[in-house]
Amino acid sequence: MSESPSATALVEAILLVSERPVSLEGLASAADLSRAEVRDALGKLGEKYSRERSGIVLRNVAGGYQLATNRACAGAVERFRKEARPAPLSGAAYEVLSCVLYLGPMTRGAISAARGVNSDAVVRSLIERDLLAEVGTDRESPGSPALLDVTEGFFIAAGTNSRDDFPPLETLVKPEELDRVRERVEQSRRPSPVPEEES
Amino acid sequence: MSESPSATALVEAILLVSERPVSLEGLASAADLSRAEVRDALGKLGEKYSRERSGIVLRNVAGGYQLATNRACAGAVERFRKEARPAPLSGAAYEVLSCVLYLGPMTRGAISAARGVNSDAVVRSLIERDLLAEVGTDRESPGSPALLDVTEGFFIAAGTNSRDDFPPLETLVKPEELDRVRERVEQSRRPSPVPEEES
Amino acid sequence: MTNQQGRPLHDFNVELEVYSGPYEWLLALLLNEEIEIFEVPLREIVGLYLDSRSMERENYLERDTDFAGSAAALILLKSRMLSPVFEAEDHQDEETELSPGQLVEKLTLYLKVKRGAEKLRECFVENSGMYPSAHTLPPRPGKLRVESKKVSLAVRRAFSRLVEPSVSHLGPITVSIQDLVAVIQDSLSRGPLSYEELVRDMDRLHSALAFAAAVSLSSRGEVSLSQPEPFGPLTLLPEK
Repeated sequence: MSESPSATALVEAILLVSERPVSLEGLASAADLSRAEVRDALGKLGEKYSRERSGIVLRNVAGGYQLATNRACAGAVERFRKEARPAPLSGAAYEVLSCVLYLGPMTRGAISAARGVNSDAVVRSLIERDLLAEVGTDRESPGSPALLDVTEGFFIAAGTNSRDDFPPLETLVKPEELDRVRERVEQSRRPSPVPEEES
Repeated sequence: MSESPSATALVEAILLVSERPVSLEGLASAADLSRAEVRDALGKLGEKYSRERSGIVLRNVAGGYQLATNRACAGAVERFRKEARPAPLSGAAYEVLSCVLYLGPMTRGAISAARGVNSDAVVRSLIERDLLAEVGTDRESPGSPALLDVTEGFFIAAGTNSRDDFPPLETLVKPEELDRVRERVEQSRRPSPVPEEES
Repeated sequence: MTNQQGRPLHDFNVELEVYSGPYEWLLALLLNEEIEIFEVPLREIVGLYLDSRSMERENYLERDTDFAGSAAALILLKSRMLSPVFEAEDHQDEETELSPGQLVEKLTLYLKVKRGAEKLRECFVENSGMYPSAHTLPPRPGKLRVESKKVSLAVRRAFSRLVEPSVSHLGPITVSIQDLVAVIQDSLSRGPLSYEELVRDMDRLHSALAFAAAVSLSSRGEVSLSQPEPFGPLTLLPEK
């Protein structure tokens, strides 16, 4: 390459040396390029590192850009590292993440209350996996419990940029389903035919 | 990409996740390819990552193959290194640091025992980030494992001068909790209670 | 990944005296105390599940795991109901008497969170197995920040976790499910065993654990439970 590398080459080189996603601004500043030039370079790199052909792909996650291995090559990568793929998350873990994603930042107590079961152990394992983090404290509550939020690692693992990439909470349940909730609640509130037992 | 990635893609993916040069044999074995196939793949990658056009180049060094940034991009790479905000520490990393800060110097085994979860990977990354260092060995424990302590870099990163600048442990944790932790740490130093197998 | 795989038990329906419909809904109603846990024969649910169980299913392991998890939660719920009132630390318990509107709201929110979780699972699965570059440069000295407050929080988190969850509300626990499993197994070697007989001299906690032990043995296929009518006498029969 001549002494003046192309914008694409500069962006590409920076992406290689960063494990984390790099923002458009970060790329522009390090490569000394305009944002438009960086965008153009990223477009070209998107072709060079396409999911269809390349073993390395360009991802746009957690508000930035990142080179990562194509998931079709995961087997070979894991064999090479002699590491198994991390165990998949449990159903409870996804529920806790969904809680925090949509309703957070929130305390452990609030998560447990929303789910109806104690979630402390799940929260602990999600902190360990760097998908949740303590981001402050809830000074209004007794004991100022820690507030939890999803992390950059969460958005990377989900392949998304931000909260906005998820469907709004309101759209997740169809009106018919809501009607069914109401119906069932009413049904279950009718006087029970079973005689009440002393307890 | 379909479920069966090309030989080139496999080799490319492995090279991304290895910082060090990988031998032809290493590539062949991880990618489950013949040496001839790997050689062919490397030929194609040599074109994709040519010094003339690409910001990432394929190097053949130290008896192996390695991806590296193109020298022509060194300026941008160094600027990025200066400007980049390092990845924030994970929750697990903070736990390990706080263990060592308050109970250290201590061995890897003692850290894992105090936290109740294997912490070796976290310790490794903290050593890489110069926040922990090996400062001696614990001669009393079987195998004389290394003792770890927080580094000067840790105090600089925390904006503090010494251990005394952190709140005393007693103000953070209940005495009975502390006793349990100490007991666990102590137990981890004793030879394993598991009966040894005859050989 | 399809939605169906995301919710292994989505097609498991139960037909009970007090409720008929999707199992998942039953759980939600129970958690919100809209259906009294005493009214739900866990034995029947286990039976229904075993009937619907098929190793042919692609996700049978996941189904089993999910079911075992939720069944264990039901047992816990039931045993909690049998023990003295647990004084929760949060203020949620003030709303023991939820109006139908509040209940619908609570259930709806939970359902949304659950659906959100299913979507998340799809995202995570689609994005698994992508590994970042290992060619990173170490950060420049002085760049790294350690927040002192987070160190303090981490101390609490790391050192408090070893403390067992408080069971003061349960009173002294002198017996485990395993103990009661052994007692039941021993009694069964002499023939069918009446649950009422078994728990006659036990306090509420022991009775709850005995019940959990019986359900556990039943789900392991070592015992069959017979209760001809709700609240009728419960008999444990050895499986041949």
